Amino acid sequence: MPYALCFLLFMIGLYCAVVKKNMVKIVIGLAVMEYAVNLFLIMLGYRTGGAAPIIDKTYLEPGTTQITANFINTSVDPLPQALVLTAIVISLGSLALIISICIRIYERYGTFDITEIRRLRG
Amino acid sequence: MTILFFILLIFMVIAAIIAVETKDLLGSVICVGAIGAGGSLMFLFLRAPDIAITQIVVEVLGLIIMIRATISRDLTLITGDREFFGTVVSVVIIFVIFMAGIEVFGTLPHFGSPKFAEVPGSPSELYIKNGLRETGAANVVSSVILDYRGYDTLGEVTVLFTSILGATVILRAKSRKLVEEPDA
Amino acid sequence: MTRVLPAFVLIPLVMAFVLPLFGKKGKNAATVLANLATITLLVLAIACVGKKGVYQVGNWSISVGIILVLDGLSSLMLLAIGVVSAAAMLFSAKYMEQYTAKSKYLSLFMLMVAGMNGLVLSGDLFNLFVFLEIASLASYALVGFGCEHEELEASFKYMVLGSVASSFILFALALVYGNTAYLNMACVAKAIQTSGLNAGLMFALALFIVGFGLKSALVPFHAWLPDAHPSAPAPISAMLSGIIIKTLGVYSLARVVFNIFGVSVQISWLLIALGVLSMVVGVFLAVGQWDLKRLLAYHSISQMGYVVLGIGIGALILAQNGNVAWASLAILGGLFHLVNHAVFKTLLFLTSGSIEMSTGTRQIKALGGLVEKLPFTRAACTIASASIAGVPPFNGFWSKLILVVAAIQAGLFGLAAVTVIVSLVTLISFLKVQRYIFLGELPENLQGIKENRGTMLAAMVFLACLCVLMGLLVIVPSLRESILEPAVKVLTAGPGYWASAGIIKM
Amino acid sequence: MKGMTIIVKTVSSWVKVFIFLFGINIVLFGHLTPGGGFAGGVILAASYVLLMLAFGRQFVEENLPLGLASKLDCIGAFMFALIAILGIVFGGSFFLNFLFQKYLSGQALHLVSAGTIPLLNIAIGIKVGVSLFLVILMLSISCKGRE
Repeated sequence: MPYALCFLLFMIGLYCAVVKKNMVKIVIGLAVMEYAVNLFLIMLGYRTGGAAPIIDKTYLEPGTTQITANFINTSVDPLPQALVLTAIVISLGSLALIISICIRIYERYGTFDITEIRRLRG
Repeated sequence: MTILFFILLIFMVIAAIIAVETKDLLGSVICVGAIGAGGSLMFLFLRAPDIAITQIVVEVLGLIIMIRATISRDLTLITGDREFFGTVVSVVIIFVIFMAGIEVFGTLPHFGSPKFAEVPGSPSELYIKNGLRETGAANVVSSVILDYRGYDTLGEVTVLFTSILGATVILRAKSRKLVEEPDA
Repeated sequence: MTRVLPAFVLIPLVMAFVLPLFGKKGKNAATVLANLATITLLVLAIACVGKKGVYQVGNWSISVGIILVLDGLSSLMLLAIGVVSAAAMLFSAKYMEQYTAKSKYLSLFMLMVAGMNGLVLSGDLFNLFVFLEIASLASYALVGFGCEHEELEASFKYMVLGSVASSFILFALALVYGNTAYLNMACVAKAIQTSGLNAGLMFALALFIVGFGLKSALVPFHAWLPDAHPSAPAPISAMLSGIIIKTLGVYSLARVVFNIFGVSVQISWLLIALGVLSMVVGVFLAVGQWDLKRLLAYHSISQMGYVVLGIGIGALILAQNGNVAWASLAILGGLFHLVNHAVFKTLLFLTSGSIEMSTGTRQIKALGGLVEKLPFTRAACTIASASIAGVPPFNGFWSKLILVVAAIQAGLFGLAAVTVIVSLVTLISFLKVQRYIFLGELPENLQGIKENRGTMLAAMVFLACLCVLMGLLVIVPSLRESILEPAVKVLTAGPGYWASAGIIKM
Repeated sequence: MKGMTIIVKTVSSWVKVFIFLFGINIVLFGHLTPGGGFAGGVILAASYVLLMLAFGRQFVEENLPLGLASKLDCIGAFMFALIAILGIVFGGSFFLNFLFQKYLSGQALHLVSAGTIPLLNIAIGIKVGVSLFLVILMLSISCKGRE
């Protein structure tokens, strides 16, 4: 069920990107889609009552660098977290690029309305 | 705990709906900030503190970037959708995808019991077991992004580099040389 | 040989990081360096032909770390990327003098090459996504490089659809991870083979097909291509049409469908339907165009249809457990057409750039009689047009012939007929181009134009020679066995490929 | 853009030091505690963005000129790639954590541990900080500079 809510968020983003005609709204839609995907990935790795995948002294056998079984059995999945870290930075990069394109289009056309920006016909 | 996730998720969905449907562009951008903040809290409760920190700081900078785009512009209210027929078709398609997607989540393991725990020898399990011994980093996420999967991170640095270079190129003042002009 | 694999990514990446430091003064040095880099990559790609290997990044074992895989298919793609990028870079040395910020252009170009090389070598799903994003972001920025109205608009449209596609791919990837707990392609394929396809994985496959379909502009998803490709500077149009849509779209699609999920009858018919739709719609939209680059862009859609059709027919035969030799023939046709299209479409876009630079326009009706003024461009354009229309003995003829034969062998006579008809319409469309641009009367305002010689011409001659000679790739058995057949074998091996290549144990 | 009132300027000139130090802390301890190069880099960028909002664009450009910033951007990315390449030179494999495997194995939970990971974190911190600062500067130039 939490997955479904996450998917709903994804679909709201898709709806916004496909249907709206204000360019900033389209960008917002894309951003919402990316949030949803990131959240979904992290949720896939969650363990009920789990621990963050960061080792501190309490998770080490005393005096050694051996990890306790407790940590191995409760830690949440670190791999999706690494992926999401990458995905967040990628989405920030594409946000910067698309916003600069928007600003430039605004400079040229004086509007954010994509139905008025129509020199090209697909 | 689960009830907290539901509250946060519903908060995010409501913020998303407001962000999509509100007429005020600045308000809409601020609602995106609300989604991001909700997401960050969610990451924190999902035991991903690295992501929570990154998400909140990236959110702040992303908001500054987006507000830069909208503020001091002539905020004529551009509301409404594209032509009616296209809207209806897209809504129907999105609804169909949504209904198909809902069915799909039954195949995933239940929320709170990740798949990697069921698969013996899965990479995540090995990261947790051997991360400290093989890389020396106490933060397992750090050892994954910078050692086991460092190549991905090289790609990620490159993505950021590409987008910044792209933004510089797009925002440059003059794009074509005039014929007479000497090398500028 | 596997030791050089990181060089395919590192050379362009390091170049990309270093080139912006040259700035305005060192522009010429930067151009020379960039050309050297692309030529080095081409040489490396030629050296890698017929080799196989796995490179474990950081010496981590296969499922834990990331692996780079060199096999027949990726070495074929590396070769195509090498040829197209070397030619386009040579061409841009002169052509890009019209624009400012050349060193940044070179850097973005190298990033695009790095993204594509990394993508074809990657043996890990998430890594594939990261490199796909590098190549996509670089191409979004390059489409808008001119910063004029149309260019920015096309760039915006391209970027929105591209970002939606990327989100789809990432979501599909998350579903795959959630169902298998692996990201490595080999391990995912193994996990799927043991557990079978469930509804979640089918949905992920559908999302992958939509995502990669958007990236490769197959027909229901083609809206961005006719805007984006003509708006870019000519060498970038050549890169986009020549290789980007193939690497980001068709290569990834084939890799995911064949080697990870395995083919099924429904998926094969879906691929065939996408291919036929693209072929027919693309070519009929192209016939009515009077803007040269737009016409070429629509033909790209149509020709990509051929590639997907070939792969789809192969998948159908494989899924029905038919004769593997026939399936191989169909896939061979598709892949061979992919390489051919990379060469002749690059050449066509470069000639269009040459015409535009000489005359200042790309409207077909405003041109005419250029045969005396631009003799070499005309010759190159004629060769490329003959290739794309499937006139023997140029390369396009051979791949289309193989596709028709494969369709007939599979019993799909209707498809064979459609292939031939689309090819005829393509011929008509390019006869129009020849007639209006090079024959007829020279307009008054174009009396004083000159042809651009030098590096631009060298790039065109190089590609024109390839167009003539590439038929040898299927005719000479030793060349066929070393270049095309290993690539076909990778796809026909299906999800069991990873085990048969010794990458993982079953 | 001349900047804001004296109150904002005074407060932000104090606060920026703490934000900057916090960013450095996050970068350096990325391999032990939550955080790392990305989060820390973004915080470093945020301290400069705060200065830019409070004092105006010219002030920031005097401290960190645009040309230098774009060079640092390239250098940060290049450093990251270089550390990866050093893995080939010293250990024979791309992205090998050669420092850890040769010199530092057995160290755990110390600042100097984990081999190349802290170095990579620093490289990413520089790269991310500078490039995000750069993009906001570029956007504000294009917003304000051409009116």
